[in-house]
Amino acid sequence: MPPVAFIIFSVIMLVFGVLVVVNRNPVASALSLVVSFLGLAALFVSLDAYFVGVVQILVYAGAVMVLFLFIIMLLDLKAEARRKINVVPMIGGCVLTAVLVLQLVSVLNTFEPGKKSLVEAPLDYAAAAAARPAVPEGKSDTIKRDLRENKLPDVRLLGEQLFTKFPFHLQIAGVLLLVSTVGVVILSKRELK
Amino acid sequence: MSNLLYILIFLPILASIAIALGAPARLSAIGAALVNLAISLFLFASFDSTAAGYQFAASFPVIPSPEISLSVGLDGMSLVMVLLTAIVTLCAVWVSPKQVEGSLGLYYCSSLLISAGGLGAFCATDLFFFYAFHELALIPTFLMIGIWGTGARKMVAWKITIYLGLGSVILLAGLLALFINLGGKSFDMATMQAAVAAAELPATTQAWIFLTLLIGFGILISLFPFHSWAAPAYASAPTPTSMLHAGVLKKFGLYGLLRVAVPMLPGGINTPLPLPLLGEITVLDLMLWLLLGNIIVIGLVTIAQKDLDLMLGNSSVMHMGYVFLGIASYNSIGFSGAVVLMFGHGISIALLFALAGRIREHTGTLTISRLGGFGKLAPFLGLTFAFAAFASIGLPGFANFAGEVAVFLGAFKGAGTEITFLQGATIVALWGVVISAVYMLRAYRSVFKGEPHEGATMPDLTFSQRIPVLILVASLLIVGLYPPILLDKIKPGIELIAKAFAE
Amino acid sequence: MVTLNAYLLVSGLLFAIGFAGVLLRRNIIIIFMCLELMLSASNLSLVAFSRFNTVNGLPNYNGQILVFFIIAVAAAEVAVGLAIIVALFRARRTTHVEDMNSMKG
Amino acid sequence: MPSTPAIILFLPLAVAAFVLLASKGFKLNATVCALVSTASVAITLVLSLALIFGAKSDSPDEVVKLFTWADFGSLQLEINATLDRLSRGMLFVVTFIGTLVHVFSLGYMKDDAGKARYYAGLSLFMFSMTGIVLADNFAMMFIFWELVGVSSYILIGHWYTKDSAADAAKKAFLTNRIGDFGFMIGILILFGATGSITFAGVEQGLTAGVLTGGLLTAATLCIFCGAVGKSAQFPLHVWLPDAMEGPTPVSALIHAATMVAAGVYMLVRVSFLIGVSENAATIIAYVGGFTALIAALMATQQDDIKRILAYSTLSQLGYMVMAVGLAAGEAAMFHLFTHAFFKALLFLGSGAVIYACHHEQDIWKMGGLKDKMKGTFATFAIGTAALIAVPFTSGFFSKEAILEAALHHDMLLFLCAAGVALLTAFYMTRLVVVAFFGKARTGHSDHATEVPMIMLAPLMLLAFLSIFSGYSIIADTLSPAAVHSEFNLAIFLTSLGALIAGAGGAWILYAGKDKDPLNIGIFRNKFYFDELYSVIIKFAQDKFAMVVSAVDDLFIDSLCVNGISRAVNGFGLLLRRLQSGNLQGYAFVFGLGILVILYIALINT
Repeated sequence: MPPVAFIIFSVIMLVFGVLVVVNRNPVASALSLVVSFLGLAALFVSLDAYFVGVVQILVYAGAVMVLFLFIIMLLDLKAEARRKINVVPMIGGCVLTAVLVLQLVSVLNTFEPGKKSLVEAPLDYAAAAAARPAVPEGKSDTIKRDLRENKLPDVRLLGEQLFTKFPFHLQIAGVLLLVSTVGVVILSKRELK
Repeated sequence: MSNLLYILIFLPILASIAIALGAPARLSAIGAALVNLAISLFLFASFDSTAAGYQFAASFPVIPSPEISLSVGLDGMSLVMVLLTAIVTLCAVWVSPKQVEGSLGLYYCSSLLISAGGLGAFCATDLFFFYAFHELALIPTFLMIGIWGTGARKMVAWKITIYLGLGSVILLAGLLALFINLGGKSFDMATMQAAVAAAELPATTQAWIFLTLLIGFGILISLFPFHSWAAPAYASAPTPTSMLHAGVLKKFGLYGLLRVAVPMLPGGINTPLPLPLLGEITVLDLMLWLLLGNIIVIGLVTIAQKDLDLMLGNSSVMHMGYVFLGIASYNSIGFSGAVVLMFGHGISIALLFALAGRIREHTGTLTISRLGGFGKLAPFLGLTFAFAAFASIGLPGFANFAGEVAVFLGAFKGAGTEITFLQGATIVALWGVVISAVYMLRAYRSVFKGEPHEGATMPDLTFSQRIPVLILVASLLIVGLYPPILLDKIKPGIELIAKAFAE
Repeated sequence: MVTLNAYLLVSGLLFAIGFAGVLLRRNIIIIFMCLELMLSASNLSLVAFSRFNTVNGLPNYNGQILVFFIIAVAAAEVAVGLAIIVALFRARRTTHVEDMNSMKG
Repeated sequence: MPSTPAIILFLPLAVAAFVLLASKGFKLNATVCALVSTASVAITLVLSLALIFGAKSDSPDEVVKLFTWADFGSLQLEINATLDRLSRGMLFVVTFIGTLVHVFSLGYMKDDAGKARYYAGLSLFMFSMTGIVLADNFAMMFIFWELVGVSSYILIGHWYTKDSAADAAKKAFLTNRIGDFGFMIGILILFGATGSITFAGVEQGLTAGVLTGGLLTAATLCIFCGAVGKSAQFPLHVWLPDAMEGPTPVSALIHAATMVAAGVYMLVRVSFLIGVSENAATIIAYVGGFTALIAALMATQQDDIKRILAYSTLSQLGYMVMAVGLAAGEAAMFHLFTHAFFKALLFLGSGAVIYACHHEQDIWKMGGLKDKMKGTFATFAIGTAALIAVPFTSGFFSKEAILEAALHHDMLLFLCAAGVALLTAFYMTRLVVVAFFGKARTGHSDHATEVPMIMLAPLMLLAFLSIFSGYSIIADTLSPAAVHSEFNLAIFLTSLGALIAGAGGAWILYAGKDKDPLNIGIFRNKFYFDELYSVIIKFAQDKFAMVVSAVDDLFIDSLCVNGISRAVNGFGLLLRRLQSGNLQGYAFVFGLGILVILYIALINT
C-alpha cells in the first residue's frame, strides 16, 4: 500500500474519531464511529490482515454499532443540553491526553525496531511453504498449496493457529459470550426478582 | 483409636452441616454433643497417666514445605481442656431455647462451631491448626452476639470481633516470629520444641517474642488492660455463647501460653526489656503487674456492678488473674493449679451464666436491685446458684479451690525467706479472694435471699432443665473432692513443660 | 514507505482520542463508544506488530488471534454494558455520569 | 474396713450428701433425715470415745494416713488424721456437743420447713469441724477451715427469707474470709521458708532456724489472723453477735462450743510457732485480753438473751487466746473444754426459754420463769455458776489456770482478766435475775411452760458436765488438756472477790426492776464498731470500687479502646472523601497512574 493511501485512511480514522468525541448528538457520534472503524479496517487490510479487517467491519461497524444506535434510539436520547462546563476536569483531561501523546512520541522516537518499513519485512510465501511440515501420504495441505500459488491463505492460517494452539481459549471465549448473553437477558428483564 | 480425635473435632462440624441441610436442630446438636462427651470420657478413661507426651496422636499432612499437617494428640493438659469443652458444650446446647427469632438452625450451628473450634485448638499439635481452629470459633461468636444478643448487641459484637481479631493478629505475629526463629521448617509443635535447644535464640529475642505472645494471648484472655470487651460481651451474648466463650474459648489463650510460650521460650521470661513508659522490666514482672490489675482493679470494678450479668462477666475477667499467677509461678505446682483452675472456672462460670440466663429469660432483667427472694420461689435454682457461687469464690469441695490453692502454693514453692515480687504479688492477689467473696455473696444475698418482691414470680427449673445444671455441679464436685482425678493425668505433661525451661 | 512507527503513532493517537473522550464527555454512551475506540487502537497496534514481525515469511498470527479475542470480548462487553446502561436509564432517567454518584462515600 | 478416724471424718459428709439428695431429689421425709443425721453423729461420738479409751496413756501420737488429696509431684497435700491427746479430746467435745445439739434440735426445729436442709448443714458442719480437729497439715486445716465457714454461713442464714439472718450470714462469712486471707498468707510464708506443709515439717524447719526475725513474727501473726477471724477476736469480732440470727441450737454448737473454739485449737496446735516468736505471742495475748474486756463491757448492756451469751462467748474466747499468747496452751484448752459444756448449756437453755416464750428473745419481756420452767432454770443456773466461776464448778478450775498464767507473766493482763471475771459475774447475774426472777412482764413469759423431755435431757447432761468436767476424774481422760494448778490464795481471793462483787452488784441493781436502771450508750452500742466498719466499708470499698470502676470505664474503655476505634473511624471518614462517586474522576486518576508507570518503566530508564 502506498503511503498516500495510508495517510488518507489514517486521517479519516482520526478525524472521525475526533468527531465521535466532539459531536453533541449521540447518533452523530455513533455514525462517526462507524466511519472511523471503516478507516481502521482499511489499515488492517494494508497490513495484510484481511480477516481481521473484515471482522472489524462486520462485528464492530456492523453489529456493535447497530446495537449502539438501537440503544440510543430506544432511550430516545436527544442532543445533550448544554451544561455548565467544569473547567478544571476539562483542562485536566486535555493535559493528561497531551502528556500521553508526548510520551508516545518520545517513546517512538527512540524505538529503533519501529523504524523499519514494510518493504524490509516482506512476506515470503515460498519460504513459508517450505517451512511447513510434511503431511502424511494421501492427505493434502491446502495452505501449502495456496502458498505455492502465491496466495495468502489468511483465514486458514488464523484458523489453524486458533484451533491447534488456542482451542481452550476459544472455548472460554465461547462460555464468556454465553454468560454475557444470559446476563443481558436477566438485566433487561423489567422486574428483577 | 487415633481417629477418635478427628471424630471429636469434626462431629460438631458435620452436625452443623446436617442442621444446615435440614436436620432437626436441637436434636442433632444435643446428639452430637452427647457423643462428643462420651468420646471425651472414653479418652479420659483410657488416657495413660504414666506416659508423658501426646497420646491418641494422628497426623494428616496438608502442605509439605513448610510442613503443615492436621496433626492431633492429647497430653494431660489438653485432655482436661477437651473434657471441659465437651461438658460445657453439651450443657450450653441443652440450655439453648427451643425457639428463637430467626433461624433456629443457625443458633445451634453457631454453638457447635464454637465447640468445634475449641476442640480443634486444644487437640491440635500443629501450630497452624492450633491457631486456625481458634479463629474458626470467633465467627459464630460474632454471629450469635450480633443476631441474638441483648442490649447494644451490634456494638458489642463489633467490639468483641475487632478486639479479638486484633489480638489474633498480634498473636499470629508472635507465633510466626517464633516459627521463623525456630527454623521455619515445620509447624509441628513437637518438632519446634525439639528445635528450641539447637536454635539457641538470644534471650532478648525470646523476651520480645514472649511479650508479643503475652499481649496476643492476653487480649484473648482479657488480660488487664485489654479486658474491656469481655464483660459487655458476656452480658450481651445469648446464654450458650456466654457459657462457651467464657467457659471454654477464653481458656485458649492460657492454654496457648502454657503450650507454646512457656516451653518454647525458656529464656524469655526473665530477661529485662526496655519498654516505653515502663523502663527496663522483665516479662514476668510485667505479667505480675497486669494480673494484679485483673485481680484487684477488676475485682473492685466487679463490686461496683449493678447487673448480675455484668458482674459475672467481670468476675470471669478477674479470675483469669489467678490462672496467670499459676503460670507466672513457673513450676509444676503452679502450672497444675492453673490447669485445674481453668477447668473449675470454665465449669463454674458456665453454670453461673446458665442460671443467670434462666433468670433473664423469665424476668427480662438482671439488674440486681430488681430481683430478690428467688431462693424461696425457686429452691433448686437457688441451691445450684449457691453451689456455683461457692465454687467461683474458691471454697473447698469445688474444683476452683484445688486450682487456687495449688496456684498460691506454687508461687511460694522454694521461696525461702525472701519475699520477691512474685510472692508479694501473690499476697496482694490473695486479697482478691476476699473481694470475690464480697461481690458474689452480696449478689447472692440480694437475688436469692430475703422475701421475694411483691408480685415477683420465678418458676423453678423443670426436670429437663435440671440435667445440664446437675452435670455441671457434679463435675465441679467430683474434681473438687478428689482432684487427683485430674492431677494424675496432668502431671506427666506438666512436668515435661516445667522441665523445658528448667534445663 | 510506511514504517511500524507510523502505525504505532496512528494507533496511539486514536487511543489518545478515545482517552480524551472518556475523560471529557459526560454522556455514558459516548464514553462507552470512546472505550471502543481505545480497544480498536490497541487492535491496530497488535496487527501492526504481527505484520512487522514475520515468521518464516508470514505475519505472526498470534497477534491477530489476540485481536480476534479482543473483538469477541468487546462484543460481549458492549452487550452487557449497554444492558446495564438501559437498566440504569430505567432507574434514573439519565445517561449523564454526574448523576450517577451513588458510589459516593 | 476403713479406719476409725476415717469413719468419724467421712460419715457426716456422707450423711450430709445423703440428706440433701434424699430430701431434694426423692422427697424423703424430713424427720427421717433428721434421725439419720442424729444417728450418724451419735455413732461418731461412740467412735471418738472408743478412740479415747482405746488409747493407752503412754501410746504415742500417731498420724493415720487417709488419702492423698492432691499430688503435685514435689508436694503432696494429704488428708490425714492426727491422733494425740489434743485431737482426741477435742474430737470428744465436738461430737458430744454435736450429739446433744442434734437431739435438742429434734425438738427445737420440729416444725421448721427447712428441717432437712438444717440437718444437712449440721452434718456438713460436723464433717468440717472433725477435719479441723484431725488435721495434720496446714492445707488440710485450711480446707476444713473454709468448710466450717461455709457450713456456718448456711446455718446462720437458715431462715434466709429473713433479711437480718441473710445479712448476718453474709457478714460472718466475709469477716471470716478476711481472717482466712491472713491465715493463707501465713501458711504460704511458712511453706515457702520450710518447704513443708505439715505441722511436723514446719516445726522441724523452725527448730532448724530457717525462719527468724520479722518474717517469723509476720508469719505467726498471719496465722493468728485466721484465729482472729474464726474465734471472733478484736478487730474481727463483729460477726459473732450477729450470727445469733441463726437457730439457737446452731448458736450453741457452732458459735459457742466448737467452731469459734477452732481458732484457739488451731493456735494450740501450732503452739511451736508461738513458742519461737516472742513478739507475736505478746501481741496475741494482748489481743485476747483486750477482746475479753471489751466484750464483757458490751455484754453488760445487751437486752437480747442470745446476744448477752454471744458477747460472753467472745469474752471467754478472749481468755483462751490470752492464755495461748501467755504460752499456757494447756490452760486455754482446758478452759475450751469446760467452756464448751457450760456455754452450750447456756445456749441450749436460752433456746429452751426462747422456745417456751414463742421466740421472744428480749430479757426485759421475760421474767418469773424460774417457777414455770423449773428444770430449765436449774440447769441454766448451773451453767451460769460455771461461767462466773463459782468455786468448785468446772469453770472455776479452768479460769483459775488462766489467771495463774496471767499472774506469772503479765500483771496488766492479770488485772484485765480479773476485771473481766467481775464483769462476767455482773452480766450473767443480770441476765438470770431479769429473765428468771421477778414476775412475768409479758404474755409470752406468762404462758411459758416447761420444754419437752427431748430438749430437757441434753440440758441435764450438760449441767452435769458443767459441774464435774473440771475434776480430774473426767478431765484427765476426756479433756484435750488438763491443768491442775497449785492452790494459790491470791488468785482464789481475787476470783472470789470478783465473783461476789459482780454478782452482788448485779443483784442489788436489778432485783425486782422492770427496766434497765443503767444506760451506758457506748456499751449498748458495742463501742460503735459496727458503725465504724460500715463507714469504712462504704468508703474504703464501695466508693473506692465505684471510683475504680469509673476510671476503668472512662480511661481504659472510653479513652484507650474507644479512642483508638474513634481515631480509626475518623481516618476512615477522611478517606471517604476520596470516594467521590465521580466516574471520570476515577478514570482520571487511573490514567494518571498509567502515565506515571509508563514514565517509570519506559522513559526513565
